[in-house]
Amino acid sequence: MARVILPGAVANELFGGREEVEVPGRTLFAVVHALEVQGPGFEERAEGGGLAMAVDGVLAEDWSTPVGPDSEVLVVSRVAGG
Amino acid sequence: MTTAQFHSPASLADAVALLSDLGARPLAGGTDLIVQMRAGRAAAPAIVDLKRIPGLSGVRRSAEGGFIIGAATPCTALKADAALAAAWPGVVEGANLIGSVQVRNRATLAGNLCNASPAADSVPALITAGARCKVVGPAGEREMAVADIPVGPGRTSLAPGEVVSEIVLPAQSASGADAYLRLTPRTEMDIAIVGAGAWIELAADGSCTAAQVALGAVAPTARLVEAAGAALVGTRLDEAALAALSAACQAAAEPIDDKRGSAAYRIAMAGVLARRAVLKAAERAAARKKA
Amino acid sequence: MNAPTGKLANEDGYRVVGTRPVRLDGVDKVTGKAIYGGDFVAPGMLHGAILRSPHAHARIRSIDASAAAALPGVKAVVTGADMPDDAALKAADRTGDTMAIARHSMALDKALFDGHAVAAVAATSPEVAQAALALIRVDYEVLRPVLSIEAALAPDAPLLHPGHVTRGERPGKAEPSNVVGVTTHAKGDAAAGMAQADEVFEGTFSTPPIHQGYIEPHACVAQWNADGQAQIWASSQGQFMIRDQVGKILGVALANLRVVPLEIGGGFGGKTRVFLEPVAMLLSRKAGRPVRLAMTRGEVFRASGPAPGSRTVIRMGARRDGTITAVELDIVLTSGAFAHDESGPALLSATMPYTIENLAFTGRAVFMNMTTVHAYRAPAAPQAVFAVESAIDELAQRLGLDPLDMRIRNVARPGDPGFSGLPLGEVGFLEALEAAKAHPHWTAPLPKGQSRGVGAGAWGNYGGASTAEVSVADDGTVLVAEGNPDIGGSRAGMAMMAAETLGIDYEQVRVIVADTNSIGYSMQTGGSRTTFATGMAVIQACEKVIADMRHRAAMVWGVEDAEVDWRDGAAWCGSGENAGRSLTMKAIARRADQSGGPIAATGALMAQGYLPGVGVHICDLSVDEETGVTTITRYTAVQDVGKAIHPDYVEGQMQGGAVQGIGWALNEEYVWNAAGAMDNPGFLDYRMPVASDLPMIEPVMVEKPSPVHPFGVKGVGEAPIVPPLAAVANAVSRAIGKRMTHLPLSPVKVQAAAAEG
Amino acid sequence: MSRLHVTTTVNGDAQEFLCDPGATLLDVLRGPLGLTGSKEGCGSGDCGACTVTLDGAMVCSCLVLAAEAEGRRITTIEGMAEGGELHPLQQQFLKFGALQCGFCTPGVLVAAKALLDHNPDPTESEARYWLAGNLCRCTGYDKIIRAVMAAAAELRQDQSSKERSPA
Repeated sequence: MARVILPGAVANELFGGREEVEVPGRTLFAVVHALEVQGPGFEERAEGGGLAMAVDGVLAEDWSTPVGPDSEVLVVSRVAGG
Repeated sequence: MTTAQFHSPASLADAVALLSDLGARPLAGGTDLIVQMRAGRAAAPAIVDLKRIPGLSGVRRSAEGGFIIGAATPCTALKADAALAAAWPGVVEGANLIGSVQVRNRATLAGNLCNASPAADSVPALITAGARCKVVGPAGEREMAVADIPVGPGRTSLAPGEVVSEIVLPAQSASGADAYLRLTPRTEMDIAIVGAGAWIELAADGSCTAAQVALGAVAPTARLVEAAGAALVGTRLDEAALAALSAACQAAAEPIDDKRGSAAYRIAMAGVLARRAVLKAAERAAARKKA
Repeated sequence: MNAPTGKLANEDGYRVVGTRPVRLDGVDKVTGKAIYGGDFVAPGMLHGAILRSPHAHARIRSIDASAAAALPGVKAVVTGADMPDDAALKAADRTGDTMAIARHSMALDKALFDGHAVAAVAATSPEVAQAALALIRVDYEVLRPVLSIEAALAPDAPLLHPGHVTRGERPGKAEPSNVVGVTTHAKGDAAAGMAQADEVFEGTFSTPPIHQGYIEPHACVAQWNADGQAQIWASSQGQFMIRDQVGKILGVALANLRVVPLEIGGGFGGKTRVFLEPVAMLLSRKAGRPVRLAMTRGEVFRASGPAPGSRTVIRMGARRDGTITAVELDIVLTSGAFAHDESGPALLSATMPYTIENLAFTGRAVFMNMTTVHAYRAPAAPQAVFAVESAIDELAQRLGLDPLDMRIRNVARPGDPGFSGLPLGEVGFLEALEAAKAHPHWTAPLPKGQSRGVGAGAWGNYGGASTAEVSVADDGTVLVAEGNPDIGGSRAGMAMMAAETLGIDYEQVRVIVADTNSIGYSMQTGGSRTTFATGMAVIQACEKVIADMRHRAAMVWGVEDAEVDWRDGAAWCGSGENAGRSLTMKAIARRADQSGGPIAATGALMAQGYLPGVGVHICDLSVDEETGVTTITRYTAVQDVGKAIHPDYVEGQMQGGAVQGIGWALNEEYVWNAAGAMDNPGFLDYRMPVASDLPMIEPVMVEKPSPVHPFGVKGVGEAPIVPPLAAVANAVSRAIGKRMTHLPLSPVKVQAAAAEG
Repeated sequence: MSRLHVTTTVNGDAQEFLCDPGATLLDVLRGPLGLTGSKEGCGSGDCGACTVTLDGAMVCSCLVLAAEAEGRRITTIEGMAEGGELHPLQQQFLKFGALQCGFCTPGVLVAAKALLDHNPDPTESEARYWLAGNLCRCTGYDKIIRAVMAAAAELRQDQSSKERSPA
């Protein structure tokens, strides 16, 4: 089960305020799918580019990135510019 | 912008005839009129272009040694006239602060005057110069002081069908000079938050023999402040005299609050700018005395 | 899908990168041939016009456009009812952005800002279109407008969107309000950190909404045919962005929506969303003919996407040695009529150049009866950084420290934890601060009556999706097609990166910005991403072309590909009887058909590893304390640019961003009358800097290359607007001995402050 | 509303057009005459992007009525290069990177040429005040002024060499 750390706003809006969530998944695709089950709307936000994810401290745009059983997935809110 | 007719008469008489039907507007530079037409702030069913009337463009010397400026003369032409610029630097610099070079290649003194904006840059110096203007209309010609043309924001004392054909500046006195200053957030392309014109005449001993001070943008029209001029006459423009000048100007100012500045700020600046304009005019007058 | 490797054409440095060639689209632009949004004409084109609400807040009871529709020459009339309904827009995307953009482009049942579109017509001439607007009757029920942050937050404030619940609020706490969303960020223990401080500064700062000020008003032509296929010709920061947004709003399949990019007359973030295109499409479908819609300058001010106004309360504690122990920051940004919450980027950027142990940030955006705000060059960073850099300057003065030294003391270095907690990459914050300190301007004696201010500021930049296609013509010349509108010379940059990678001359490469049916997806031009991300895609495509040409040469020489080297635009044989021989691109391309067919390759990738840009600006100015007029006398802009591909256009970004910041600091602001109508919707009373207001802006490029980009590129477009607000305000504050906290620093404000003493 | 028939000269070519009495010169240049090089940035004479010359004087074409063009000589950006040869100002603007988006560039170039025709050796301040009527939001004006000064020097040099060896 990977440990997922969520930014405050996303935690409040989609995950009932829980800023840390445990989800199964051996790739980010699987983790995102699992997060969608617990927090509907997460997948659309992540796909839209509004959220980025780092696995064990390394930002990963590619969701095929492997996620280990005790990996930490940090969800970061992303900002597009002007 | 429903303008139905455009005329460019070849004589003043034709122009007056065309202007007498309701709603016809004279066009000289057009840099105020066309902006207002496009923005729907001015209805102009008929336009009468004055620029093809011979004699209305250009600067001529008057018999008394003054200057006659045709109503269709663009501001940049005033700067190009060396004699005028030397005699009345304040009038010329006021006219050449309007808008940009593009605007000043079109805008005219008569247009700036008749648009009757309280903040018109050329009017305070025209007033302190004692300028007069020739008005032509259905009832013939008459002469009047420039100061009497504007009566309120956007309103003049001209009767329907009347148009200003010339602006006449008197000869400059041997030891007199004028100046115009304005306060704007930008160095160009701006509208005066406060404007101040001054004409000063100095005696041989440097004391002030005559003075006229006028303010822009602090009342419904540009305004001569007699008390301000009077406070200088007979003095050597010392601190006390200048303080009295400032106080007189602040007292005469009845500005509004608007997007460009607060009333309080305009009152304060009326004093500051008038003082600076007087000193600049005095400096020029002193220089003329020596030259 | 891996990032390109990219090799130096030769080891001792670059041949093309770093030089200053003339841009490819230059001749068209200096001769007036370039086609911008309002210049394009389609056969049979009609002229559209939009009727806009004169009220800032009103219910639309009814619209009677029958007289307008009957006017000879009028070919189509649309209102909000012609737009898809709420359900369809909500289904398009749950974030609500599509609904917000659609309803901003055309009101449905409520006018929420002065200038809000309520109806539109298409006619055979602009004059007929204007006449038709005058015949449209709208029955408004005028409501009380909300015109300030205070009014929006007042308990009895009218709710602009009654159903809206604050996003990001803790569960159970969220109830209907004008607060669009709330974002928080905490690190360490702010209260404890504040207690350790020897000096604490507390202040409230504010900035008004201001506009990007692009000189080209929005304009487009749309053609929606009966078979459902559509074309849009428009100037924007991204033709793919237009396709996405219009496709979602109107439910058009993306392949049916070809968007052709015209030249763009400035955007600065303000053209990263659609305003006119959905309405022009609806008009075109009804009329069966192409329709041009363009905004007047007044419409741009009243109804496009200005930058949000802000109110920031900040507390900052520092020890005697200048170490900042804690920062508490609460920022409220205006969102305008619809949701556009920039509190996220505000918190992200606030203290980006620094590593500070204890932070407690809160950011909110509030609805207001004003046009919906949108991105403006490093969105929300200038507002937040204005407060932070002013606080640092104030503390430096109180602690008797050199303001640059104090900033250097707190600088964030590579490996420090960034905002997200992830370690920072090869950021150049320290290098930029040291370069500013070493610059002659910093130690030049100040002429009498002048004062000097400094400000720093960074922007995170971005990478993202880009596609580029490179093909080699028979004569060996190279064609690059990419998808990013060229606002500031990026075509030249792409050609230079292609030429450098291929080892050929810049003049042998031509670049076009392709329409959405001619090239793969590219995220729009914005976020300072284009030279970084699209550059990578161009380089990747060039590398594939090189591999292909090496293979073809290997076939000619009968050797393995690995035996063939690529250097100076040619293949070189490394072994066998042909060792030492070479084949130029021209020679290979001429016989392309005989070696497998046309030579072309596509680079498509998600550019990662982007690094933030940072600017440090030094501003000298004089203040006429009697009148409050400020005159900028000297200005130096230092910036870590990674590696400048085309230095002219990197310098241009630094100079343009600095001057936009100077305008923001000194004179630019939205002014409304009591009824909520904009009072200065024009370039006279919305005062942007003119040429005679400014000295030369000296650019100083610090080149700490990015290890991720083949040529070391970092984004440069947005960072330069972040420092100037504080640099100017710090200089004015020092000049009059009073901390100036409310922009703009107009003569009226500065004179009043100086008079208070 | 009867339309007016106007004959004028644009960039040396005789031109005729019909226009409404209230139409501006800018509307006609961009519409019937198809010269879209002059741009509308504001329509109120505050940005200079529509600058042309009218009988040799630079003006905002959005503040000139098309009917006023009767019998006058107009030059626009499209007339600045002679045949394929760019004017020194156009060349220096490209060399210095004195444009980014390029939307203000036509107006700035027409104004800069009018400056150098009027004053072949302007100071930086004179150039800045002359060009104050042309708003630019991308460049911060720095490279525009440097390009104008470089073109002025080049033109003065050409002029003096022409005087030394008249063709």
